[in-house]
Amino acid sequence: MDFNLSEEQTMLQDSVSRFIQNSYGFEDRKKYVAEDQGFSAKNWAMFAELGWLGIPFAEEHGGFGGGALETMMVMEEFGKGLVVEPYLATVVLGGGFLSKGGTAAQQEQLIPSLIEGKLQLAFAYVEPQGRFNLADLTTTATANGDGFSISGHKGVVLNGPNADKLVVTTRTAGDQRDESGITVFLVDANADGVNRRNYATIDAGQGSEVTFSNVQVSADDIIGELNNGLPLIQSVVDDGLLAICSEAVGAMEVLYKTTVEYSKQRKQFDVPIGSFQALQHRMVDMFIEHEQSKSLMFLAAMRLAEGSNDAAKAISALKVQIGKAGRYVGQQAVQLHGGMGQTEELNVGHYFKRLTMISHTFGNADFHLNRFGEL
Amino acid sequence: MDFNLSEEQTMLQDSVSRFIQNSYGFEDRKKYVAEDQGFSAKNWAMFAELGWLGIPFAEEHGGFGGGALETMMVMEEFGKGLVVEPYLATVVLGGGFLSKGGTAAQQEQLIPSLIEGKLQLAFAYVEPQGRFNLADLTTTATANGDGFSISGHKGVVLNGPNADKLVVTTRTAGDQRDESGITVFLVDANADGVNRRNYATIDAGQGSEVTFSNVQVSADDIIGELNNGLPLIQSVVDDGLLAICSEAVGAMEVLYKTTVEYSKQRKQFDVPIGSFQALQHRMVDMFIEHEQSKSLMFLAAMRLAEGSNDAAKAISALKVQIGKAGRYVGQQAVQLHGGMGQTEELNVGHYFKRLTMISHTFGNADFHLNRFGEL
Amino acid sequence: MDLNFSAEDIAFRDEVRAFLKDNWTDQDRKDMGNGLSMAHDMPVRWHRRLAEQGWAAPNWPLELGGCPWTPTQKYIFDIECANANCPRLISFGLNLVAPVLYTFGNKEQQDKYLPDILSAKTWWCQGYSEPGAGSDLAGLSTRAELSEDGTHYVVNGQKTWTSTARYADMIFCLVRTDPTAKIKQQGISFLLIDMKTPGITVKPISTLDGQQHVNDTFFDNVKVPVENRIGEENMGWTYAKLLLTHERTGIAGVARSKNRLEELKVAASTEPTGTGQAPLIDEPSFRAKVSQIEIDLMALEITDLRTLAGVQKGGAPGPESSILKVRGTEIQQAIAELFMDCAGYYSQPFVQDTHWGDYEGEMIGADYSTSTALQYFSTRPATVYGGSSEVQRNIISKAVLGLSKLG
Amino acid sequence: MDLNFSAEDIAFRDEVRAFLKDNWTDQDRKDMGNGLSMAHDMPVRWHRRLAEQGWAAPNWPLELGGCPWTPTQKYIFDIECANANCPRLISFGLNLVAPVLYTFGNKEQQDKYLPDILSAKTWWCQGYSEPGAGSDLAGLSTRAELSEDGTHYVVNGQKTWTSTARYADMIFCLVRTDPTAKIKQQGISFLLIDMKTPGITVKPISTLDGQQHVNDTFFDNVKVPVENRIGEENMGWTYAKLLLTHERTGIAGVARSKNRLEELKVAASTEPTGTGQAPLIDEPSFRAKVSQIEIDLMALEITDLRTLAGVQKGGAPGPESSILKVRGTEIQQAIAELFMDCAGYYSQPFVQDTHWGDYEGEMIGADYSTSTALQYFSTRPATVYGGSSEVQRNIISKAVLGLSKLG
Repeated sequence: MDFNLSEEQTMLQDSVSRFIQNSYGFEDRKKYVAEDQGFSAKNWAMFAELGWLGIPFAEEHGGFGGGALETMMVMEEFGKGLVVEPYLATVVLGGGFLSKGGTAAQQEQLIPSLIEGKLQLAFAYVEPQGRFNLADLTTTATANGDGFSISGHKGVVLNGPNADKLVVTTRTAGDQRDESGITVFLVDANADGVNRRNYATIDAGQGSEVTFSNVQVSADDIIGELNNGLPLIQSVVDDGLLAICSEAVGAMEVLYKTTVEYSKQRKQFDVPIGSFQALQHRMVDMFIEHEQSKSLMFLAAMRLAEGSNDAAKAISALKVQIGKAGRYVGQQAVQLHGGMGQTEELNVGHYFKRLTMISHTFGNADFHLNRFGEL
Repeated sequence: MDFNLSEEQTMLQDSVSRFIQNSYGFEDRKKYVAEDQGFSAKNWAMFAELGWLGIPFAEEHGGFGGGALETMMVMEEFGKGLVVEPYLATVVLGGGFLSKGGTAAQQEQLIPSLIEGKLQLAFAYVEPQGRFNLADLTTTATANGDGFSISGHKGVVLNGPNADKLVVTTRTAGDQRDESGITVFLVDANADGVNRRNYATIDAGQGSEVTFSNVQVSADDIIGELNNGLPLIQSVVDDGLLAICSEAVGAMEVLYKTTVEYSKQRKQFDVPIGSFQALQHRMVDMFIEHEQSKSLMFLAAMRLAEGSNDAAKAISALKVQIGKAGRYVGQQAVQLHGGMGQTEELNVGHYFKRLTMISHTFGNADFHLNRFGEL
Repeated sequence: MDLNFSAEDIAFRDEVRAFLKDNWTDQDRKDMGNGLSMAHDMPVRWHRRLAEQGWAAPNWPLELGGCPWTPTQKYIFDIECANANCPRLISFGLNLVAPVLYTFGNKEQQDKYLPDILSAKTWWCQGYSEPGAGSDLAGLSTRAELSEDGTHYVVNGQKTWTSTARYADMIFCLVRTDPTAKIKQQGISFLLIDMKTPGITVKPISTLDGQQHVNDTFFDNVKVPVENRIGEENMGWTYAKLLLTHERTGIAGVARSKNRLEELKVAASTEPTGTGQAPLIDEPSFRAKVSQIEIDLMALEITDLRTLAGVQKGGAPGPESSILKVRGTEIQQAIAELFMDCAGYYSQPFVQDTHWGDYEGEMIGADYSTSTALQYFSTRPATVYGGSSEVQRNIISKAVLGLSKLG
Repeated sequence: MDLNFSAEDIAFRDEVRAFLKDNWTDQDRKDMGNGLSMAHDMPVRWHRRLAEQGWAAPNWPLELGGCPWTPTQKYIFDIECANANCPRLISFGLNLVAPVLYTFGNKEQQDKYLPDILSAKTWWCQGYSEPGAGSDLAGLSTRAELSEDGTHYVVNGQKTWTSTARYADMIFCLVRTDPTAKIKQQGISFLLIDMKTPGITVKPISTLDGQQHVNDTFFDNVKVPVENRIGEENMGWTYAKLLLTHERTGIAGVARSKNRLEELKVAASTEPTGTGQAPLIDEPSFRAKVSQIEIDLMALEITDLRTLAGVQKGGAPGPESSILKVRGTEIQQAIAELFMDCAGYYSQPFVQDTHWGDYEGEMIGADYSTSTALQYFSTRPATVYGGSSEVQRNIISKAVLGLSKLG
């Protein structure tokens, strides 16, 4: 039993942490968000240079050979800075599909350019009717000569506007909600028949509604197994859950600490509001929720890293906790900042929005409470 | 729209309220509980004399002709004193069956002696396998010559030890959980084949496990309709729900007020603990929960009194609120009284226990939240 | 005890309904968009129609344009308007400065300002809060110095959270006229200031919901005629305070929350769950949350009516009416949150155009889902503004439970 | 990072398991009854067996009878004992007075008392709380005056909540020796008092669970030899306080709560719901509550391990370990409450006989249900005793978050 990081891990964490402290102040972030892509191209190039884009990839592809623990560490630090660069979409999700399910050809062709920062990916899996069921698919890929023809509508595709390629979940056999008969395709985002309607999301991220009209792909574009894509999808989504939950842990740390600091400075009725016991106890509960979240983050990351059968259960436990804690910490931080908490001028509201976004991504707390009970 | 009581109602409320104040102090109550029956025979006789035992009965039977509002008022006051006399079992439940479903003969024979305080009743409806489903019955009444033969096991029969007669729900036709095929019988508590195992309940009340082994009853002992007893049962149980919830409202009022008073007296760290804001806000929430409960009590009583179709929904809403509020107010009252709250020496714990008892009676908050959603 | 309305009240209700049917059309409702009552110019449009009918200011004294309604009738009017999804009127003129004017203002002031408030000709905003004075309103520091000749005040300082300041003709302010007063509630005066006076600058504040309804308002040597002071100098706190516990009608927002909850049920009954089975509304944990809010709201409605009954017997609502603010806003927030839950992923896109009723393009997700996040973010301030939940609990603690401040 | 135990630790765990298998039999488990670990003489029986093995006091210094275990091994030992449903040892001697003795006591005191504590020959109780000094322990007023000849103290006053006082041979007390001290934490001394000394009266207190584990203990001119004082006069608070943040192992009660939760799942999987369908454990709202507690407990377990890892690196656990007390007790209470929910109507009978493991008669309701109410009532004090949840939150607020007291 050991909560210590390896030397290599510590170095990585330090380097991400330094970056956030030096380059991700509130004003910096505003500039990044205002750039054309909705994030800083310069930052992305630096991530590439520092090797962060290669963290989860095998060393043979030029990667760092990291796993769940490294993803956890990076995302927790990113959460502290509310990093808007699409690390989740491109590296954790898109990259996850390539490294876990990609063919040798796909890996050789794409991973190096991803690591170099030249490839943007997005994961197109949400369907309007499917809610959080990854297997509820009306997007179809129909065999068509040597290849397949994809038609359907994918919603809220994060990083959709910037993606060069889309990882698309489709139904190739069976009924709408069957667990089998699902296939994952890699689709060129600019292919004929792909249409994107782009928009901002509540957390200043980038999303798209993507429609596919008879988009032609070849059998070589399949990631993972034909008709048996669900286990791969679930595995990548579990990695994604760890990533966003780690981000939430970082965000909550900033929120509770910021609130405590604010409460020491802000005076009302001639005393700092942090001297009021009712507020003190709420800040203590924010602190406790953060600590408990961090504990489950460690547990889930270690379970994933060791490939345990309990990993999925730990992941769902973590998501439930993040749902509950993120809501409490976010709402209280806004409330305790009073009028100022309601404005875009303080960072508090932005953390709150990011936590709100995370709470619905990959299934909300109710969904994962139910999944936890069934696992 | 009018929240005023009639003159007659005001007089009744004043008289019950005076009785509680004068005769139901903490030490008085201890003595009543210690009596053989677990309550004061003298009080019961006085209730008879004051006409309280006749409140829900028609004037032609010597009753007061009261309805839901009167029951509400009496029980709210009883709740303030934690009255242990079996008003619920004998008057509200047993009496409710007689007045709503009794034959003319049953009414003439029994109501006058009930009103005179000479008849004790108990409602035997719980079965170990049935949880809160009033229709889940394994106790059977089998036709047997002119009459019926009852066999089965009824659990947690309140006032069972003192009852002269039992109101028993039985299955006379259909399957175990059918809504039809249910018949209610009036059974002599000392009849052959009736066996009672008596015990105290957590709130210092009296209960029994009652077994029936081929107990012979006649068709004249049926209350309500043969094979169609469920609507009557549900109607009396709804009255019972209003009664225990009103009691809880009275109990919560005492608890929050007692806690506020205690917090003004009790000093720790050289100041009254009632000056700590974290405790103040919790006491405010106790107050709010009581007020909200009282509002739903009024609503449910008025809906019942006017015979509205919405009455059952209002009753379930009230029970949900009482479940939530009773738990919060009870637990906080105990907590804020510190060590003293944990003892039998203060009245606080006894109110807490009564609220705990009420929370499970006739279905807990989850059960009624579900019923509310379905109605 | 009886929850039913009297025959008179039912006749009144029918009259209101008939009026609403003719004057608040389906097109108006559509223009309101997804429950976004602050959208565009809808409140102004509605205020003018009510003013024509003589119903814009039911609470005012009869002779000034009020309505001869009982508290129950006022309540019925509120409910019917909410049921018809009418916008809330902007209250700064009608309900906030007007009572101060007709209670403490002189005849000249009343004649000058009240008619134009009633007819929606002039618009007012409120200058109470300051950066350093939020929950602790009396801690304000905007300074007003009387000129040597006694003809005007010179005002310097900053007000914040001034809603609609950019559209307002006038602002009513609490300002400090005696900085040496021993108790901070003393030494405050109540001034009416023309927003066009030189030296006033308004700077919008962006809030979480992406809107810019509130502003910072700066005063730089702003000259205010002394006749624009209400009542006596240094007595402004008393005037403002006395009105704070009045006019609580509708503070619980029960009728509006009920409407929203019904809309939520409709939305959730069309929302699939990915199981191929029942829609979201029939999913046990979601349904339980909806039922719980519905029950809380039933309770609050009766608590509201009990307060009303107290007022009807005479007198202003007591401090226990803080319950209405505390629970009313909690319920609004809970409904907004459930709407987010209902929309799931489609709560995440944030496209301002699609929020408004006049948007004609294709929606993202279901019609209702587009504004769920905006609504969620814009209900957050409800527990901060107008006396935060913490302050309301302090009020109940002190004034109802008799608990003293910290020791 | 790695949650797995080392090979050494696994070997240790197996050793503990083997010992438990031989020394804590199925009959012992049965005698414990429905999780009622305080029942009858079980803790004493268990203490003696552990003492024979040399495992009664793992935390003591080695030379006095402690175990050469790492913090992880101590943790493993606790878990295994909890999993085997062993009773908690009575801690007043072993874990509360002993550390004071071996840290601050003199050689004579150590030799006189420690061996008999270890072997379970003498029993101790704790005299800290008083009627006027609960959360504010330093507010105590039991008075000890030194006799003129300096040979003994005369003690007068009252201690309360003294658990097991009726069976105890000795009591350790905080008493006021200098009532004129300016700060109330000063002027307090630490005395060891023989319970057979004339002038001591013990009066049991009935608690909500119907038990009489705690007592009022009265001192009426009780003579205590001066050599029974620990350390210096007026320094008692320092001695007591220093130990309070130590010995937090097991404070979270994770292993026991996990066991209870598993028992709850078993109970709920036998409990019908009246629908004729799945048992209670599969009813969505009940299952959701169980899952939520399970998740809270998983989190607490890791928080516990993180604290342990901190201790392993050296040093006592910091004030953030108050989390363990706060959440641990909340979880215990939540489980007890769900047991009541599970039992439904059969949580209502309260028949003391049926609660204990040696009851041979017919049960009322299911076997588990009989003690659900007792358990529920007896978990209520968990958030009051041993530093209430409010005090724990004050500690975190001050010592971790750096928030000052009320202003």
